[in-house]
Amino acid sequence: MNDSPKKNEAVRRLVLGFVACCVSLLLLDLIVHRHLSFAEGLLPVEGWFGFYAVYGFVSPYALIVIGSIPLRKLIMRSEEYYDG
Amino acid sequence: MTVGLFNYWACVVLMLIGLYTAIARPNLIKKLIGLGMFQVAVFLLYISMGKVSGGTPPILHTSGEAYSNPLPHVLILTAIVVGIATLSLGLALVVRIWEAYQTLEEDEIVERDHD
Amino acid sequence: MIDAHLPILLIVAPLVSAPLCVLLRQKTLVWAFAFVVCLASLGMASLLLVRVLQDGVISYALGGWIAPWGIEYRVDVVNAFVLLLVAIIAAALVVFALPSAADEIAAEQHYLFYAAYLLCFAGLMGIAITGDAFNVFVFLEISSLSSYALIALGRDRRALIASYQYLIMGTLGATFIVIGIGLMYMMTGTLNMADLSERLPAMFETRTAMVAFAFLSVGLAIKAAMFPLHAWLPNAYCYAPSVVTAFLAATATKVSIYAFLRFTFTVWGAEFVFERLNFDALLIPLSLVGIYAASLSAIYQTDVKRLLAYSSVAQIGYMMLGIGFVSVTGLTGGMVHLFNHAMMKAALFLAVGCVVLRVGSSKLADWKGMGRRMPITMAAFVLAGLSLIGVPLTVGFVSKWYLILAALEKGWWPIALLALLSSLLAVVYVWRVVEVAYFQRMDEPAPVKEAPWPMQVSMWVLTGATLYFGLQTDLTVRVAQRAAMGLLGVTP
Amino acid sequence: MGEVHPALILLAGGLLLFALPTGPRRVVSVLLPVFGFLNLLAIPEGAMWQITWGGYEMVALRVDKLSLLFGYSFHLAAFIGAIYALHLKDRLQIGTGLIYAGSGVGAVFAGDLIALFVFWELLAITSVFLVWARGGERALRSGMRYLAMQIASGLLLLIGAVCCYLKTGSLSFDHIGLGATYHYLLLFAFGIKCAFPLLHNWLIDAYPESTPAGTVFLSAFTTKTAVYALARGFAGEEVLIYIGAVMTIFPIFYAAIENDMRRVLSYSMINQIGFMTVGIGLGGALGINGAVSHAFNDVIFKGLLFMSMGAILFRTGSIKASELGGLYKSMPWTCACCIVGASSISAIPLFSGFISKSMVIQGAADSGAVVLWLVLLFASAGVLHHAGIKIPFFAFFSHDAKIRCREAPLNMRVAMTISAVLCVVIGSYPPLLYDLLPHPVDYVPYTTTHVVLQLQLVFFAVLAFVVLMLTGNYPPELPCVNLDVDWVYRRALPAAVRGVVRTGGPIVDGFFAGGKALVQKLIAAIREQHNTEGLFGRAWLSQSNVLIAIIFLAIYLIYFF
Repeated sequence: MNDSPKKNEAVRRLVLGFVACCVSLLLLDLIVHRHLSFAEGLLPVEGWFGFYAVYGFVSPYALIVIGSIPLRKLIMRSEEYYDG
Repeated sequence: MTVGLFNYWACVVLMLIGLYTAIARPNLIKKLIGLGMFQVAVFLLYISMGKVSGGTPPILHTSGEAYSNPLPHVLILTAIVVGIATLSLGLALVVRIWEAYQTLEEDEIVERDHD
Repeated sequence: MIDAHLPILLIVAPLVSAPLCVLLRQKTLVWAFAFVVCLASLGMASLLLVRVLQDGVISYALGGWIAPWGIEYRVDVVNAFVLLLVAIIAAALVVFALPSAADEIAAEQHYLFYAAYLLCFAGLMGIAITGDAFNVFVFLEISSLSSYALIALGRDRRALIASYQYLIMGTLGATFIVIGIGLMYMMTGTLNMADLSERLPAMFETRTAMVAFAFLSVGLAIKAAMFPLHAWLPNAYCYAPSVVTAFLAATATKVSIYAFLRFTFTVWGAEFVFERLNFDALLIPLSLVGIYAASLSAIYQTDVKRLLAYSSVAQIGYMMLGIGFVSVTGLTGGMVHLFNHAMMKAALFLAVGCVVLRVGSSKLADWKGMGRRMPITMAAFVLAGLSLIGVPLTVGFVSKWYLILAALEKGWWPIALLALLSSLLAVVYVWRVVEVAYFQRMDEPAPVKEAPWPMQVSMWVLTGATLYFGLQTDLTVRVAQRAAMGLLGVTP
Repeated sequence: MGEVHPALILLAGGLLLFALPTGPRRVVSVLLPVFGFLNLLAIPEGAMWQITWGGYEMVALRVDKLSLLFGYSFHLAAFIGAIYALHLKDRLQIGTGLIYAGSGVGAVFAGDLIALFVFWELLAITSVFLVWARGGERALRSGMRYLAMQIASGLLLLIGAVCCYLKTGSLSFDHIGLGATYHYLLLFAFGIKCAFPLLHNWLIDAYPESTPAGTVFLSAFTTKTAVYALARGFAGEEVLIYIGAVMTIFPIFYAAIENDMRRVLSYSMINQIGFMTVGIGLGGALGINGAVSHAFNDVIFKGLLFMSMGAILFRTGSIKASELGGLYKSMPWTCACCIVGASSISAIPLFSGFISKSMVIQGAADSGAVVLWLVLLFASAGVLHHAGIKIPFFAFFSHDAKIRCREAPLNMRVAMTISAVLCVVIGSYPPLLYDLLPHPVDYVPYTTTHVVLQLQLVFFAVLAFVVLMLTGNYPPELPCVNLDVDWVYRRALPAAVRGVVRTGGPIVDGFFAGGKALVQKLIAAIREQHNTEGLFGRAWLSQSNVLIAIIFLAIYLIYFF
């Protein structure tokens, strides 16, 4: 991502704007009255502040870091693997 | 017992001779002759089954004697006609085969077409 | 009035027309005449089937002599079905013959070809319609003799020797049948089938009955080209003119199987043949061996006609298998396959005929690029080939379905599995032709040129029938089922 | 109209296309799905088209809300696909494409197992041509593997049907459930087409090998037909929940590291089908509604994504993430449509995925399955990662691969636009789809809570992606092949056989060599005996014929005696 300084600047602003959106969404949690998906008591965690945000962030992060990257070591082959 | 069935035994022997000829001789005409013998043996089988011992020919006359069964004889008349047709068709084919191959031995003919 | 004489008219019309053809001599005139006769026969045969379905069995006393003294023509669902089949094929093929025979048969022999064709047709119809055992032999010989002549009309000199070999085997088979019939007459004193079936049970214990049935069944097996008595068939089919091949493949063996059914079930009765003689224990392994051996042979053939001929032997195995099950479902499968196979094999041989007309050869090596050169013909070939394999939506699937159902009904799943697996062999031999026709380039490109329209029409009528009867199985399966019930004596 | 079997128009019309010259063919190919659709509208519910098939009545047509929904969906997909393929001169693709669509329609309206089987096999046979249409050895082989699996599925279905008939005397295709052995046969048959885990590889293998237009057709029909069959036959079977949960999870690991963009989409397809399978397994009004509505939406948005990737392949000749990037300048329209599709599959509010996927997830919550719910939420965030971000990002943005090409052809843009509009319209106005569902819907997707929480989930998942990218932890796009189940039959089995032969000691070695030699001998013997020179293949002399006849007679006589 080092095409040009101008572009880098644009990317930086874009990311900042996006992070701002994320934070404001998180803050909405304080205002909105939550209806739980589960019948009461089954999964109280669901009602905690920022549960969806954290889950949404952690799961793909974990997916990549502890899932796909090790998996890749295991199963990646050259493109001609089956042709040989 | 054996003597009583003599006519049938004769048919069987004739049949076997005919079949043996058809199998053992590669010559196309001899095969047809063998086949003809085989057929004739069957005709004899039919005719002899229609014979009633002591019976007269099945011609209408006054005395009420036993007479031979005419039906098998009539049937064999048809069969003989069919046999003649078969034989003549077979011989006609043999003539054409001779024209085409200049030989009548079946193994040689097959050999000539083999390429 | 004329209605009452339908059964005899059906036989007499082609029989009398044959010598008339010889008298007419002029090529187009003879063809038109033969065409009209075949169409009329087709009309009569369909009328007969309708009548039989409505009113039940029709009995016709020849010359007014009441059975069992006179000869009786007896039409029930079974033979009305076969009669219609033969008539359909004959009518469709006579259209095909106009350009095809003109190409493959010397001009001065044309009228003789049509005469022999009609004679053969009359003979086959006769076998199917008659209710008299000896009459079967007579008509069998009429059809056989004319088919020897038809085969010998082929251009290749090998046609002559093929015809000769068929003559030897055919005559042997016919004579075996005469011996069988003679022994039956000896025991009972009658030749009428209905009468025979009443009197034979008293003789079941005798050795003569057994011998008579052995002769009969071997004789008919030769005529039906049942493995291993099939050896006359590949060469005869291969070197005969295309239209003759199609006609014989679709009708002659089928009618022989009909005769086999008639003698086994109506005259002798399933109880004698299958319970006393245990014939099924012989028939089923033989048909399975036949299916595999002939299919394997088909795979290695280098001539498309021969390939299809071996496939015919294999298909006859399926019909015999259906008979061997001795159940309504099995017989239905056998009968339906009899009808269906006639349709598809005729369509396949007609497609071959179209190619032969344009290319002059049925050698597989000459079929390269045929998919581009004759796309319409090859499309028909592929469709009929799919039917041969038994792909759903085609008739082949319908018959296989019933055969496998019959096997499972008895709990003989290994046989069902074997029958299913054998379809794979069909895939292989059909694929061999398709591969050459579509995936191999021809040595020098030739322009697209299809066969003349009469050939196309009759080819597509039959190909269409394989698809139509695959979807609309009402007519074929229902009739076959009734026929099967009739043969087994089960009341619906 | 209304009297014609709905599949017939597409089937017969598809055949007709082969005969038409290019101009009329294009017109007819687009009109056919329209006519089919109008015909479908006129068909009364519950109508039966019975064909007497031998002794028994075959129900070729059974219309209810479930089959109608799929019928609409398939016609829509055929219409969009036909427009997408308009530029083609190749009659094979559009012809088989529409016949393939017709087979799908036939299958979802089939009233009994035999009719289903017929269309089931037809689906297999027609679709393989779409793979082969790409040309080349690779496509041919991949198509063969694909066909083998599909035919296997059909055979299982047939055997299951026969067993069903023998057991129950009926072939009607209604709820089957699990109990007898043949039920499992049927489940397996459906499962192969539905890409159940370990049976899924044909999809990953073949779909990316097809032509641009071919993949669009392929993505719509085969798997959705299987989903329909499951919904009809196995609704509420618990085992489907587990199978579906696995299906939602494992493909996302693969998708993240896959280089071929259309293969990424194929993995995401399995993931989406997983959601449907879970819905079917949950059963009940909400589960079934969720499953089939998600199937309906998936046909549109997955088609849209495949179309945009196809357009890239068509214009640039490559579909590998490692070779693409920065295409938004050249193909802005395609890029916009792709983003709409990606938003839909990510279930962003106002896009179609949102209103259907959430039904399944809510269904899981209603049944009290906590772990399942967490798994689905995890998969939901994961799918966003590969299909929602990876696809548009690496194709259109990322580092500029300096490829400059023209925008996609007009017809492709039109097709993509239609799909994109549908995604937004259905997503914004759910009753449009909800009214068509088999069960009455009392589920309300647009509540404040739901929208906010879903947005949180989505945004933070994207944030995770951003963080991974900025820290350089995201797996780089590398040209590669990733092993999957197909490795077992493409590599492991052959290698195992070789390995055993090589190292297994003299006995095993001898055994295998002997076995191999035996098989070779057998084949040689068969060839020798059956070719034109062999015993069975050559013409016999008449003397041997006669001899055989007599021997045969003797055998008969001895046997009867």
